[in-house]
Amino acid sequence: MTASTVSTPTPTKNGSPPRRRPGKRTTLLLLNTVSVVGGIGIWWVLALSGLQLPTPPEVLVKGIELWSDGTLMEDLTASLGRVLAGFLLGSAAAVPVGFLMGWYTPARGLFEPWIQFFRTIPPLALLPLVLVLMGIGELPKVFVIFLAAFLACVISTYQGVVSVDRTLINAARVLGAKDGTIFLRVVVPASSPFILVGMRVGLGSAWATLVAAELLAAQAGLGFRMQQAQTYYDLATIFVSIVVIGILGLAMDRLLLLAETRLTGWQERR
Amino acid sequence: MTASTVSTPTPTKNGSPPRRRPGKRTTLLLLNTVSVVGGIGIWWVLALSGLQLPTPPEVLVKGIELWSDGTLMEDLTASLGRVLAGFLLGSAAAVPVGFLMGWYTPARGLFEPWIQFFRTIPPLALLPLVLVLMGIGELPKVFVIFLAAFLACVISTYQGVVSVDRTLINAARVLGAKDGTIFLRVVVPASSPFILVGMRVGLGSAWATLVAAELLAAQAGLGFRMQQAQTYYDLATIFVSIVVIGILGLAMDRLLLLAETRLTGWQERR
Amino acid sequence: SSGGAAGEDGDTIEVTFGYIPDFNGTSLLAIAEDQGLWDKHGVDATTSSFTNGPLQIQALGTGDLDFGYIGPGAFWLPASGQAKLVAMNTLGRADRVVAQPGIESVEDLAGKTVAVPEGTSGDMILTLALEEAGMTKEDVELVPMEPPAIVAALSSGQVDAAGFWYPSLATVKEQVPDLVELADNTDFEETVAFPTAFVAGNDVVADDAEKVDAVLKVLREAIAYRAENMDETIELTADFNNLDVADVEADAANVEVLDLAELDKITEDGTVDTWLSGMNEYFVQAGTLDAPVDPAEYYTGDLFLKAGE
Amino acid sequence: MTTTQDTPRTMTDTAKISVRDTRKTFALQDEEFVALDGVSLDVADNEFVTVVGPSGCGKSTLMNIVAGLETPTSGEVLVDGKGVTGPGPERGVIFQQYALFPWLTVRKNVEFGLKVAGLPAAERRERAEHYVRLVGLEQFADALPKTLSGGMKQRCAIARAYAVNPSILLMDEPFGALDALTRVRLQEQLLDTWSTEKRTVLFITHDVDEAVFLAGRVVVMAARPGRIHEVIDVDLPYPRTEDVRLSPAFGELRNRVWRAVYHQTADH
Amino acid sequence: MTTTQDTPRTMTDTAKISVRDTRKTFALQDEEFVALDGVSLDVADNEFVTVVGPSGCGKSTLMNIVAGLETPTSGEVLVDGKGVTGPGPERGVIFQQYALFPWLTVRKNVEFGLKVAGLPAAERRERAEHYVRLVGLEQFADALPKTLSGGMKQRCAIARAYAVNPSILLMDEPFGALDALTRVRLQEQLLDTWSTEKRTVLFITHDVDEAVFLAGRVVVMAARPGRIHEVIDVDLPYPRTEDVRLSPAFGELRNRVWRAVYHQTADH
Ligand SMILES: Nc1ncnc2c1ncn2[C@@H]1O[C@H](COP(=O)(O)OP(=O)(O)OP(=O)(O)O)[C@@H](O)[C@H]1O
Ligand SMILES: Nc1ncnc2c1ncn2[C@@H]1O[C@H](COP(=O)(O)OP(=O)(O)OP(=O)(O)O)[C@@H](O)[C@H]1O
Ligand SMILES: [Mg+2]
Ligand SMILES: [Mg+2]
Repeated sequence: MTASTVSTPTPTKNGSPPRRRPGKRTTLLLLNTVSVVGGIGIWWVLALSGLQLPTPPEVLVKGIELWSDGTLMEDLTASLGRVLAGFLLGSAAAVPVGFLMGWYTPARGLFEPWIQFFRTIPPLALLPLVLVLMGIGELPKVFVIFLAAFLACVISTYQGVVSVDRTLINAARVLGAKDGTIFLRVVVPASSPFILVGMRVGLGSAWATLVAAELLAAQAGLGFRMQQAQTYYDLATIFVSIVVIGILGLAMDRLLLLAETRLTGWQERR
Repeated sequence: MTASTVSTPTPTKNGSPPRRRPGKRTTLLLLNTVSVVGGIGIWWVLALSGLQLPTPPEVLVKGIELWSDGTLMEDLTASLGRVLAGFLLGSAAAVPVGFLMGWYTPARGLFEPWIQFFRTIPPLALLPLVLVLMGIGELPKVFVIFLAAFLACVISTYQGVVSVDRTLINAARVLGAKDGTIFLRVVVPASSPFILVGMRVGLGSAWATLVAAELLAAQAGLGFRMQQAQTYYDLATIFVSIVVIGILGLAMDRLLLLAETRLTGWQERR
Repeated sequence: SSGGAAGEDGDTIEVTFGYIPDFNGTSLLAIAEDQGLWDKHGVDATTSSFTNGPLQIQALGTGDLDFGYIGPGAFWLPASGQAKLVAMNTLGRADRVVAQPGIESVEDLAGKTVAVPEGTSGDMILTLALEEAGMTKEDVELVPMEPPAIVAALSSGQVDAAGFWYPSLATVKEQVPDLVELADNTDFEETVAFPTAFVAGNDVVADDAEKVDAVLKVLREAIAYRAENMDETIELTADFNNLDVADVEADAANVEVLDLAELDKITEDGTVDTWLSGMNEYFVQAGTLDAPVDPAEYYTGDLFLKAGE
Repeated sequence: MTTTQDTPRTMTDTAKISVRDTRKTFALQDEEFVALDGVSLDVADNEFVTVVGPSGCGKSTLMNIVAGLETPTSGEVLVDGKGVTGPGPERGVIFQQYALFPWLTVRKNVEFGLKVAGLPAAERRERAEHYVRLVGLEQFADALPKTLSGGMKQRCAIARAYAVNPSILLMDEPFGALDALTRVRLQEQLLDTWSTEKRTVLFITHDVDEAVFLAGRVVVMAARPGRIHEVIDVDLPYPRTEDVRLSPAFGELRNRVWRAVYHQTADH
Repeated sequence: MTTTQDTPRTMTDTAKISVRDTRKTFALQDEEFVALDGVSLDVADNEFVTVVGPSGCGKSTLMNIVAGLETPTSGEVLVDGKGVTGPGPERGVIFQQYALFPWLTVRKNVEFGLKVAGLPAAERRERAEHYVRLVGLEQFADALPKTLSGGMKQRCAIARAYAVNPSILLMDEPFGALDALTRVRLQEQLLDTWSTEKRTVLFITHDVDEAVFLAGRVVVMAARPGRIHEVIDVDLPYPRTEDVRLSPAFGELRNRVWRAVYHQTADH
């Protein structure tokens, strides 16, 4: 091509600095806080109004107690490791499987019935089978969590793959891209909103399955502690576990959201 | 405007009938069948190879037995009612809540922490709380299922709402549409792929939570039966429940997919 | 609760009754229904199935249930004031400490993996057996598990031993015929019994004497019937729970059914209190109970006897 | 023919659309990008104004601000003397990129605004029918957007905007994807409606011929930063016929606009 | 200048692109819609062919078939004598609706094809830089597509297609959203590259002037059903300068093409 180029406006550096909206983030955080404080308030009122619930201070005291004798730390490490491993493996497996299902009819025909089937099976019902096949070590626990995360994520990824705008795929194909490249460089980014939904839902499932997983011969873990506390009707300990699980889940979800903002910032949206 | 119109090609009816591809559907069904038969085969082999599993014929016999004495029908009706009620209410609630969260920062700030929090709480852990608040009737059972479906669906809807192409919303606004209309006529259809992912995942969660729900003083139900059979280690009955739950879940999922094909046929996709 | 005049003069007493769908938990309810005992004493009973004792105790606390059934593992709950024991039921004979072939004694369990369903009678018998051998749970590799998981784990050799019970053990024996039984309930007859019992909410016992009396009358008549008609009882129970007669029979085989006279006698002569004290000691040791409690505070034996007058 | 004055500020109170000293910036990486700087423009009632300018000079941005879809960084926009706070059905918009609802058929797309306005179904259908025929899509009334060609999509968007009968039409390169004949026909129709139904039109185009042919005034924009470079009155009689197009006055105006657009730096 | 024969079948073996008796139908509700019927066209190596025709006559469909993105219902398409079974990087395509990757910056969009081809990063960057500058987007190299104006998006799509240096360029109204000056510059650049680098170009436009100015042959399509109505040889010398544009021969050809497009029924 010739060297002559077409003129276009240049970004102009100008006196006044860009006016950033001060506060969607701050507002959100503020509202979050209000909401959490309000929720704790409701809990407190319920507890005081004669329902059989421990009050927030009771739970706090119990939590400190469990923390100072090291139990909480031990449980937390054990559970976090299981959930992280299961969740990461599950999500990592879901993306290619979702792609295969969305892209190749045979894969879809073969996988889909079983994915659907296992999604409806309560994790509790799987325990004996998993135990027989994998023993009582860490493997079956991570597997149960893996399965929960995988199953939640794969549906979403599949939908993302089939929803990718055909023109983008065509654009990649005419630039010489083959299926593998299209998958990595077009389908994955284009369906990242779906994949991230899947991961967020999968993360929730992973945590929610923790108790079931730790029914399987665990020595420590938040779910194990909760189960044990349930047998002994120790509501304060149950609440400590619930709150810790909730906080960890929330924190991991925030990390995912952060990733999302970075990964889907290209979207034109509200 | 004047009456003069612009010419455009007319659809031409032509000799040869449209060539429809004979078989994506048939192929899929065939592959589904192959996959299911293969899966049952693996189960059979596992059962015969000394694992403590009942063989498919044993389960079939048990199923027929339970069917002919009316137990299966009773369980099925009870569970289906609970799951349907919980799932439909959950999905129905998730769509407007997801919209509010996607559209209005205050709603998002207030709801999000709790939605995230409850998503990570195992349904098993909620039972004591639900029992305290709602007793032991049908209400708490449906509520636990409702919660599972709602929480799975709301994240997806929220993501759908924030992912809606801004130009479509602008198009509706310049045609005079206000928020309510935009929600119903633009956001819902535009995010229907996300909503349907949410509903499919929610449906899975609803069924998977059934056992937990029916731990609460149920007299009948597939989850209850499974639990009871566990007391006697009656594997055949457990498998009957699992298979029936799987089949029902699969059937409901197919219905959703059918709805999806009708609702998102406008998408340009593979 | 729906007060009204008790007994035969027309008004009915509404009762909600929780149970666990096994022989111990259900047999009396099945008899009461079949023999029309509820109607006879003017009670309109609604029964609800539960999977464990603690959940029933919680429902008693919220008023959703009036009565419930618990096994020995949950006796610390009434002891800690959460409910009242209103009637003894049966004595468990089903609990065992079992081990894989090759393990000869409880002492051999040192360092082995031992599965246990926490807070159950299986847990109790394991603890007692270890204690008798001069060991504690620290000496073994203890793995808490759900009952179905234990069946799978024992059968497939994933664990070396377990504190567990029949009839589930029968399933394991099909896979591992020479499973070794290291201890059973009778080994501890002198110190600790494994009774099952019926419980009632604290409020019910305090405020609704009529209701308690009517229900106890029903239970007493059912107890009498059960002791004399075991075969029918097994059938009724199977029918009530939609179970195989053979399953229930196997279940009942490991139960020591007490007749009414015997129950009255052991209540009167303090045998029950001795059992309960023995169990309290165990619970205190296990850490579930803070301090021993006087059985009289939560076992209302007087009401049980009074209902028979 | 509409006569407009050179100093827009004096006619503000009678202006249908009044853009006052409007500035719009976007954050671009760590810089600030000035898309519009000090733009002032008054459009009288029933005036036909076209906007031309190089690619990326801020035409669409200006239109979005008038439509109420973007908020100016500073300055204000009045429509009928009232400050614009958001879009409204009295300002019909045809977007540069069609923005059809992909889940609705052509007919349903055209009916959308009518449904929002609460028209009864029969009337809605009739009106939609009329406008679908007007843009030559009657054979495709029940087709989904994904099955339409580029030009057909654009025509559907035009019909949708026309159908709500707005008093102001904001059109962003509405005929850009049309072949010449279709384009000429739609130009004629637009002028026809404009003169009979008294509309105010702000029309963006990159075709200088079209700009002169349609307009009472041509606004020439310049880039870096986006601003109004020159406003050229078109003193040609309406109705604009082929004769007008071939007249020397037309040719001269066209050249004047062309020069204004493409030799801006030389003019400065 | 390229000479082509009137009977394409005889030159099939030397043709770069050979479309043979191609038919394409779409299912439209319960009817069958014939988008292309019996289309045959041979394009020689290094030929510049433009395609004009009314909106919806099947221009984009034809291009998609040549690109390998749609399968013809019957007939076949050969490129370099081999049947087309899918797209390939030797056939560069510029889509009517840009189809930029929204998650990639302008630079990354342009680099996409180079990355696929496995070029080392440094070379990729250099080439992308060159083409981004060519279309005047160097200031926006790191901007995302959503922040570009319509014309800038189109230019980015052009740069992306040019960057892989395909031997065949299939261009669907590539300059449709550009202002006149930018358009003229890009036309000149295109002709320049075409003549120096020996490319084969199939170029769809709705601008008759552009069709004649660029082409060695103009293919005029007709609708109902979509088909080739007439193929007009443009016997004008290259390089095409302003002089050529103002020559009487040009005017005459333009009128001939115009008539062919818009008075098809009369001609029949
Ligand atoms: N959301 C945005 N973020 C950042 N920059 C933007 C955004 N929208 C527009 N711009 C910039 O503002 C400038 C003007 O854009 P605009 O769309 O108004 O141009 P235009 O005159 O309509 O051009 P064209 O004729 O090519 O459509 C462009 O340089 C564009 O990059
Ligand atoms: N996927 C499809 N399903 C049904 N009909 C289609 C499809 N794609 C195109 N068509 C129809 O085929 C015809 C030709 O479309 P095409 O896009 O090739 O037109 P075109 O000549 O490029 O028009 P324009 O100049 O408006 O872009 C149109 O009538 C269109 O409705
Ligand atoms: Mg623009
Ligand atoms: Mg086209």
